[in-house]
Amino acid sequence: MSRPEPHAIERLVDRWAETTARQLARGLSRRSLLGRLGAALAGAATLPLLPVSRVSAAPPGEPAASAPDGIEGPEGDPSSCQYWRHCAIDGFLCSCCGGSHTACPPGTTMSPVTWIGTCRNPADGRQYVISYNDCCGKSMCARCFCNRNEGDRPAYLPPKSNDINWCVAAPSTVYHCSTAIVLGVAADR
Amino acid sequence: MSRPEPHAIERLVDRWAETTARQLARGLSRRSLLGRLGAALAGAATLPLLPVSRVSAAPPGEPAASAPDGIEGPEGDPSSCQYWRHCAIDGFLCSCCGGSHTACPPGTTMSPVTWIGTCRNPADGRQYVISYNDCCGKSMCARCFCNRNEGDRPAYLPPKSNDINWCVAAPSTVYHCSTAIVLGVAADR
Amino acid sequence: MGVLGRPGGTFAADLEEALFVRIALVVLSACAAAIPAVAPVRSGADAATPASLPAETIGGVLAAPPLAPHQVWVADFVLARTAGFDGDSGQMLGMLPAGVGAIAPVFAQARNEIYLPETYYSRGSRGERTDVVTIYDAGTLAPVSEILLPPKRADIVHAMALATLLDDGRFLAVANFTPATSVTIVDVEERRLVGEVATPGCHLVYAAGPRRFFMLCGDGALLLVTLDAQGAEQSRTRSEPFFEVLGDPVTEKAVRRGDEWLFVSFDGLVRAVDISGEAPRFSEPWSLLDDADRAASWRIGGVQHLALHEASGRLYSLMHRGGPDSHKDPGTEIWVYDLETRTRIQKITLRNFLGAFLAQQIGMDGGVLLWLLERVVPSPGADSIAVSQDENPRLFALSRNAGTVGVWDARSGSFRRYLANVGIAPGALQAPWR
Amino acid sequence: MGVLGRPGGTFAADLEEALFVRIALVVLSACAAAIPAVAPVRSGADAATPASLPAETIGGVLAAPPLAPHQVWVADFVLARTAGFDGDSGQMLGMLPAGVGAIAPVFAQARNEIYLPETYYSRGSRGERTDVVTIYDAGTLAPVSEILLPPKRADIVHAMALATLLDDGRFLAVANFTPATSVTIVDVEERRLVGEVATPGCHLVYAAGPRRFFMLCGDGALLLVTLDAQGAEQSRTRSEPFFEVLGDPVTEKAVRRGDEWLFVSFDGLVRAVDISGEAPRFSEPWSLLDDADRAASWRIGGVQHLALHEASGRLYSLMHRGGPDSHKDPGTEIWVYDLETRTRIQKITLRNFLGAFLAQQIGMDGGVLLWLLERVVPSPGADSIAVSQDENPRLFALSRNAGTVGVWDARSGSFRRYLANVGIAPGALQAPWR
Repeated sequence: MSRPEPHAIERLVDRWAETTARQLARGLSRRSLLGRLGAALAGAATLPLLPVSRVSAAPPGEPAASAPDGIEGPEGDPSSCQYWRHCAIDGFLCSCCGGSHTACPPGTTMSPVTWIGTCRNPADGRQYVISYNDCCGKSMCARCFCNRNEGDRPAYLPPKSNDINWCVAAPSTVYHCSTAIVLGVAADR
Repeated sequence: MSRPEPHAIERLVDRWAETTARQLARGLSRRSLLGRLGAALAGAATLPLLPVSRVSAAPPGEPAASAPDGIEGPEGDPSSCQYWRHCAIDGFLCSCCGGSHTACPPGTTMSPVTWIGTCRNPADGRQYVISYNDCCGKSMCARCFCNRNEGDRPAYLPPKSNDINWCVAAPSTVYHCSTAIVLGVAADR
Repeated sequence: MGVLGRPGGTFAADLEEALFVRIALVVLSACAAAIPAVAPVRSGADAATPASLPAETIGGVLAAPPLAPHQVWVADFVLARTAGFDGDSGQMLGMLPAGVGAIAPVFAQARNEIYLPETYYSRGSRGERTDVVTIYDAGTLAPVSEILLPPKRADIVHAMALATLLDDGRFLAVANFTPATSVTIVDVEERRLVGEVATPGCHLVYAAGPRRFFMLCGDGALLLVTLDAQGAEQSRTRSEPFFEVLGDPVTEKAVRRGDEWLFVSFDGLVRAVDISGEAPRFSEPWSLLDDADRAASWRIGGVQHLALHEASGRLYSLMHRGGPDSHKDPGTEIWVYDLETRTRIQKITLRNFLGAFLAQQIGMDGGVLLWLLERVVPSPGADSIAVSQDENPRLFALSRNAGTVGVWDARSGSFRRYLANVGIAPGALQAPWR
Repeated sequence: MGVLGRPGGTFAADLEEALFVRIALVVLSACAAAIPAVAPVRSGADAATPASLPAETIGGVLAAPPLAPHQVWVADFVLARTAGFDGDSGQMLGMLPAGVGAIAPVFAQARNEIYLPETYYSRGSRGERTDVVTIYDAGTLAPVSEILLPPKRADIVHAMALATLLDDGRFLAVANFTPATSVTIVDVEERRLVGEVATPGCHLVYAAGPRRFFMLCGDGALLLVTLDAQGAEQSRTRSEPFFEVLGDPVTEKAVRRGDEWLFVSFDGLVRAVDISGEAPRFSEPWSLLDDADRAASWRIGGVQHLALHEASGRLYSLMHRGGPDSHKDPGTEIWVYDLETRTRIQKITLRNFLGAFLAQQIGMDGGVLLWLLERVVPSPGADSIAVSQDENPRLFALSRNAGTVGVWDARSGSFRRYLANVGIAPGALQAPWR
């Protein structure tokens, strides 16, 4: 999976981040900064949106939640380790814990920052950028453990490392389960 | 296992205890009282004896510790649930946790008060009174779980109940494992 | 504490800034890592191919589904939690971490709350002890309040009768054991600790009226305690012993039907306690076993061997064949009794949970393999049972070894489904909602 | 808070007394329960029958056995502990509870101590966070001291390179992640927190001299930090990138041989870092795989895929056949290399841990059944390996699924024994003593 000039990219980003972040830093609280950066990354307007009741829309355990991307079988089942979005996940699947593949179980909070994977959606053949946000503040769910490592890197490259407990940015860093949220299309291959 | 006039016995003990305890109460701290009562029950002079290094005498895991009562097979093996002394135990066997059937694993403390069983020693055919003192202060050992219930009673009769966490009388009530200590001969049958 | 090797800046400002920089780096380099990916998609492709999945929102948290009778909660002493499951869909609903020691949640439908007595040590398994009642919103499963308790709450492995809400729904009674026995009273309406009732010689708590509870004493007596409007003790009555503690003791795993509490003894005698009056009334005991049953050495047993469907007056008893002292052994059958006629009206033979568990491990939730495994693998039997209280009741039975709950139609006895992987060391079951 | 319904006495005195009474009741009624038992034994019987077992002492606590090279410690993230086992006798030695998050004990033989960075929340999984280093006496496995840390320590699942003692044995370095990266320095001699070193862009800690450590940076560079005599940062050097982060990254699971740290890349390249000089020196990488191996798609992989026997210069690598991104997959073979000649000198094919586990569950630790099960049950392979550093070294390999550690003679490769039931979710191995 070698990519062109990774070091150049890294250094570019480092310099960019130094400037950007120091500007952002002025007059911003840690949490709101996390919120904004997280939102920017997610393309969402505000963060966090808790509590959001999506029960009416998609009650846990209803088939509705089971094939959200119109794919039959394990690749379309968020409670399966083979679900296409799980190509770089490491943890308990929130879909098995009272949450869904995009929302946390009741009473937990979602960590705004996390690691990123790129997975292929068998339904449209596209590569998608997936954000594996952890749900935090309750002890481990201990159901549907799943570890897949496409593009995973060791912890010295945090944004690509699924070994890290990403509850680091949540009110409680205690890990409960992991989601798999689509951030957008990556590229056709 | 019906015994003569249990209620008479109970009431007798109640009255006796009321008097004795109230006398003992005067000028005694809770812990030293526990110590004395525990010692009286155990027939030992002082309590607690921590830390006691019995490594030289019986290092954990040496065969020496495996057949302390000269019995072959599981009935003579303190790390087996079939060990004769375990007839009323409920918990993790300290012999599997770095302790022995009579001593706690390193870094834990033994609860001075506990529940009592009466088990038959196949070596001499005698019935022995066994004290199942819990070891406390570290999270569960999680090895060699064993539950046998000869003479066990529900928690409303504490001294005969193996459901109770007897670390209640230790500095930390967190349960780690259970021992099976001979207090003395009960009676021939 | 200064930031080493940076004599220039003050710690706070310096670190704060470093912090922001790091956060930015993490997030932005995430984009970088995705750079080869986010290369512009050729416009032509867009027109040709179906619409792509939209970007989704980060931060969502589900509410718990509406309270329903077929929801069952399973305590787990290794995971130190109680977890809720939907008996119909099989889905996990959520969980409550429970600190150290006994897991004794009290479910209060009228207030849409769950009261969880908890114990914590400042260093997990050592240090300073703190006991609290944590109040959870049953709709969000999030803690909304906390009430400090004297650090005395009892720790009994399967937490039967350790905490109960009195019938007025206001006062919570929590059993203490130090090894002195007492009861802590909490006002869940005013969110305050009321105090402690000393109850020498008697243990465990059973609700027995708007502001009344009873306990079982070491000699087989029953202690009835009435509280006043503020939750302070108003009066107490201690009955004569109503069962033989050493001879044929009742288990503490009782079920309640209105003004009647039903206890069952090791030998299968049903001892009913009527709490409608000033003093408790004990009716003549009757047996779950006939001579044939005894001859075949059938006994009651399990972690939680008794369940009741109030409306229909059906009593469910977990049964096994075994010797004396087998009162905690798992059951192979569930016997159903009609409380009016005091007769057994049904036997439900339990399926092989372990076979189901193994099949599930292999990724098969049904079909031939399950059928085969259920017959090949030795059956561990069931340890705990519970029954829902709706007019279409479910019977839940847990196998601890298999970590699996079986669900039956409580009236017809027909098997409905398995709930697999409910925990690592599951114990007691609760089906609290109506 | 008063004792309800007892307006007479004050709370304290009253409760204290009640307490004593209860304790007495518990202990004394214990005797009562034993009354039928303690009926006097007929004197005649005494003479006739062999001497009875003497009364034993209550309160005994074992010390840990002497530190020995064949002792292996196994971290478990469900049980939140690390537990020690004797690789020869198979016995568990004891355990250290580890709070929440990463389990990264540091073993200091020179001081006969174990340093355990821990995180606690005031309510277990919520509330106020407290980070500490708990200092254990390695002889008693009891905590003897505690040092408060900034609540920032990193939590990475298998805790590789999260904490290390620098070579002078005085300064402990603990990696932080908030997600800002930094390092907390602790003086274990003076039992005090020294402070924090900000290390933007670099993570994880590796000892690299008396008062020196290095970290790996997001661009593949190495950051070398030197402390002064008080533990404050004296200087830092950041190298050029020495490996390709996206192309062929090294794992963080490195092993050290004197002045040389050995990293291995996903594709099996050994990248040695020499830390003897002022700046790190990177020698020419060499591959664990030849063309035939690559053709057969052999790869390194596992939770902890690398181990070393320093004296003999033998490198042990956990290998499996798999595709790209399989760097965490369990291994089926352990390949042994001679570091002088950089050649593979041995292959150890792993036995079937799961078969051993099942046999053990059924109560058979050997014999025909084990032999059979090892051949019938699919083998899960091994996730972690470690090697002892004595002249008669042992090779330890853990199967997480089986919860079992296999023990081999590290030189001959001959199998010695299994350590069964080492935990519920075991992960990393440490064989710290010499």
